[in-house]
Amino acid sequence: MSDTLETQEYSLNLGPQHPSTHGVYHARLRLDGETIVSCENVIGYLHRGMEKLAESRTYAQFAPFTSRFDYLSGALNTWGYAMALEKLGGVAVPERAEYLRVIVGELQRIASHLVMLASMVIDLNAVTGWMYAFTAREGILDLLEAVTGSRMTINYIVAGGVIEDLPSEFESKVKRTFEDLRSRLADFDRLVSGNEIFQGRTKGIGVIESGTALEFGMTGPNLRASGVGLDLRKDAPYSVYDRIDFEVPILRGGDTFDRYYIHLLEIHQSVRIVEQALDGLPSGPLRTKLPKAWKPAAGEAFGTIESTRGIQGYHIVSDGSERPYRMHLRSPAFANIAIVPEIAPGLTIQDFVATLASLDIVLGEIDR
Amino acid sequence: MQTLNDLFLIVSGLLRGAMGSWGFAPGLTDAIMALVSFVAIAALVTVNIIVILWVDRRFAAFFQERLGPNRVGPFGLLQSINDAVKLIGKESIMPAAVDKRVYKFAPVLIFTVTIVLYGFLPYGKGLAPIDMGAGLLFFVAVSSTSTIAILMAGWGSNNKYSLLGGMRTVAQVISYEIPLAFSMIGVVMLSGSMNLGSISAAQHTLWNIILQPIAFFVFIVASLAELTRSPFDMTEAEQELIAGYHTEYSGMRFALFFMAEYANLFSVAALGATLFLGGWEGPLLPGYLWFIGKTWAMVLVILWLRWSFPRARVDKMMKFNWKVLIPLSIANILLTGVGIKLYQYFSTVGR
Amino acid sequence: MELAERDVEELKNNAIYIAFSSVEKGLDFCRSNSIWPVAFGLACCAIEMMAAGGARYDLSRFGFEVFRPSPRQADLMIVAGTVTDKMAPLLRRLYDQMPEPKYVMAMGSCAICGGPFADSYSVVEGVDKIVPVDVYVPGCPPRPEALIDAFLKLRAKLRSPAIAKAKLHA
Amino acid sequence: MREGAREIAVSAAELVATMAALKALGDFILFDIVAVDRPERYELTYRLLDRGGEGRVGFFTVRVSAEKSGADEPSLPSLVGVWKAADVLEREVWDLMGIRFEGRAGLKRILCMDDFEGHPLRKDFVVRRTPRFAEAQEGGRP
Repeated sequence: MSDTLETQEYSLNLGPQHPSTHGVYHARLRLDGETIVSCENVIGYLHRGMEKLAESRTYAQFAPFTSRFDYLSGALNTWGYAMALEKLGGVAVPERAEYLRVIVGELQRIASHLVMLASMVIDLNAVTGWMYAFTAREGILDLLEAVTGSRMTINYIVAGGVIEDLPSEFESKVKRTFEDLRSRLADFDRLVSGNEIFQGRTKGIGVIESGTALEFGMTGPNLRASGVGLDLRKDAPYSVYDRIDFEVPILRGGDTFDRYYIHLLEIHQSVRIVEQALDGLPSGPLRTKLPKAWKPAAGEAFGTIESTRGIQGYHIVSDGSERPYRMHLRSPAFANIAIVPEIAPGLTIQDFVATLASLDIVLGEIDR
Repeated sequence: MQTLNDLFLIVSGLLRGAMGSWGFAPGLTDAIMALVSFVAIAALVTVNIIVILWVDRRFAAFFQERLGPNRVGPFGLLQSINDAVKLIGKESIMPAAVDKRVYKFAPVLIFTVTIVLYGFLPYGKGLAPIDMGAGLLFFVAVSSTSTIAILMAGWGSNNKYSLLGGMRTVAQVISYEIPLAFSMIGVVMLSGSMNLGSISAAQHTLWNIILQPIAFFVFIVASLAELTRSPFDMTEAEQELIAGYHTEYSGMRFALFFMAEYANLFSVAALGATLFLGGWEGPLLPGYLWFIGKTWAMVLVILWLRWSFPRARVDKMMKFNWKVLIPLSIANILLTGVGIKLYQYFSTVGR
Repeated sequence: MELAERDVEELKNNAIYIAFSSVEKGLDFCRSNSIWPVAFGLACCAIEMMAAGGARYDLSRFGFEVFRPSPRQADLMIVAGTVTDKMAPLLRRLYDQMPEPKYVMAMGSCAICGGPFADSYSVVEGVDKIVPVDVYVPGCPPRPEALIDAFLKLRAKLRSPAIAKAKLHA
Repeated sequence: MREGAREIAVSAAELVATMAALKALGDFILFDIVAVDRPERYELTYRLLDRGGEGRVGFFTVRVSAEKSGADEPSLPSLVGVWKAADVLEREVWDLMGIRFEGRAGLKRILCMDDFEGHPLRKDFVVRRTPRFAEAQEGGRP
């Protein structure tokens, strides 16, 4: 008889209905006490078959669907899809449209990161932090709504440009909102990041080494928190990002805290980008009009975008008709979630919840 | 003034006198008086829960730049009554695979413990329904039985989340009982009594919070853990364990757990007010008002902590208990002892 | 005519319930003011559901912000998002776990009829195929104001069951 | 970006060796696998993210075909031994396109239900709305 107590493992289904699975993620855990022995991802509870649906819609008809993939950053999704289409048909985008895309895209990134921060802290039961982040997000959503007409599932960026110009007095609105955002973020930072309990819950928990992250194909803030500076906006600039001065925050710890904190840093960079894009906004047309029944030549194109959760890729195969022959989304969250079974063993349920929150998954994008 | 102060005593004296004049046997009078105080306590508990629930929600809203419930009744005051009545009217599901007796008994037990605790509180001078010599000891002893109720609920529910919640409770509450009790010893040493009324009276000139700041800190932290309030609400950690030990409870049974949690909040705050803030001692106003006021101050502090902090980690929290709180509380006892001896020495020398 | 006779017969049989009808009315009033939803988000709409609980829209003004994580303690299931075939049995189980009286709100066009994904191979065309729905909230996703309005509609429905009946027989 | 071809086509037999050689170069991560159902064959595109070369990133494409051979499910060698990222990507391709990957464990459905019939992204898949769960309930609509 050893000197330790004899214990028995048991299994626990975390999700698909669970307050901290961010939708309908389901983890099948084997537990020894509260410590996870093994974990199995069960996904697909939100599998809507959108890749199949694309084959029965025209290119333009499918665009609104893309904003339902990663519903927290709808504008970025439609942007990625539009870039793939532009590559496919060789469509030029007016310069003003590129700037507007950057503005809307970065506002969307801020909104999405704020939801990440909110859900991160509420999974640690800091309800007040959640409220602060959501209130800050409302300001950004107001801006997005003023430009695009909708709060969440934004279909503003279309192949060839954007659909609307900025509303009047937009710049002053942005200025006010950003002032408010900065003070709220400072509040949030003071309330949460410096908190001893919060740091105790997150520092050194769920560490992902850069090698493991790359092995699993992780991208986005999660990868950058592990010390790999991979950001398409810098490394393969699209749109007008090469004309804008911003930094890509990189943290080295790879733990839950760094994955949380990098989102805060990125919000500040996005604010910088929007301000610069507004300053440098050229005049000109908004959109290269495409015909209603647009038929790109047969071939394929792969459009990538640095979305909120990593690099999204739209693989579109055309057979010369007005509907895509095959549409495939490379979803960053799908790769990010795959790492969970690798890092879960050894964590307790509490750590697991915090780690999962820091990975910032969106089931719409994972299950498609 | 004095009349106001002794209002309840006068009422009870009048009642007793009336019963005596009607020719009731002394035993019967005592029994009726016990019943009257029980009804008074039950009413107090109910009113308290309803008010605390409302305050909790409005207070949280205040922290979060919201309004909070304000539609039902004036300022939304009737909100919690509506909630309570609704919960009474809900179906009370008993899942098929539960351990029936344990499952049914747990909510009753936890609420009984809660009501009993209210009986020991010194609401004013001579206003303790159960005035016991070792009242403090008894209070601590009774309050720890609620652990058993929670474990029963967790075990009886036949649900893994509930069981985890129950297990966490046992580990957490029993460990934190030690610093909680130790933090009180300093107070007991100062006042030389375990009677809650005498402890209040002993703070006539100086509150214990000034003489015992360390003990007060330990008391607040340990009582948060005892109450399983945030940041130590591991037992019903919503984001981890759904609703912890009461995941499977619905309707009135759930309401009992829910109400017991808030009722305990008040009784522990009242204990803190008695031990460290001078209880019913205070100028001008009647004692019971001072008592209620101080208790509410403690309640608000506990709520404030809840809405500011994230939830702690189970293991760190246990480490904090064994490695920080318990040594700290023991050191406090030592310090208090040395302090008392020094005080006695110098006061005799001075004389 | 026949219907009325049957009604009278029914009333006679249920005299005991009639005696308690004013109690029931009071209960209905309390229920209508304290609708606790189960925290159950499926997709995009869940974010708007959260936003409705946030400070800007503040669902808590009406006392509806108590999102219970456990279905056993909830009154209302807000189906916020697309229900897939894989999720359907679980959704039904969740509904079965809720204690009576319970209500369902279909939030967003996906929950109402499958929305834009209605012709997919894996999407349930409306949650009303699985559980009975009390209030439909159209939108993709509905704005938080719409959700609050739906709550108020449900409140009105609970306060006067006549509304529910009128709709049913209309 | 680095010079040279950004795209190669290999046969199924060479796939693993090619990928292992690419991985050994150090800068490639497996980014995506796309399967396309062409009339005669399944065309798979393995997309690698190339982090090499002066902080610029690009994509490198490896194409491989799986022949349609009658009723049998087409199969390809698995890359799980090379990149762990291949695990979920291959499961997705199997689930939606029905291409079997040899030499790996746990090749099961990932997005569709476990008892789903057919592979939805194939061109011959007929979308039938069978409300599985709703019909199975007593009396259909509640």
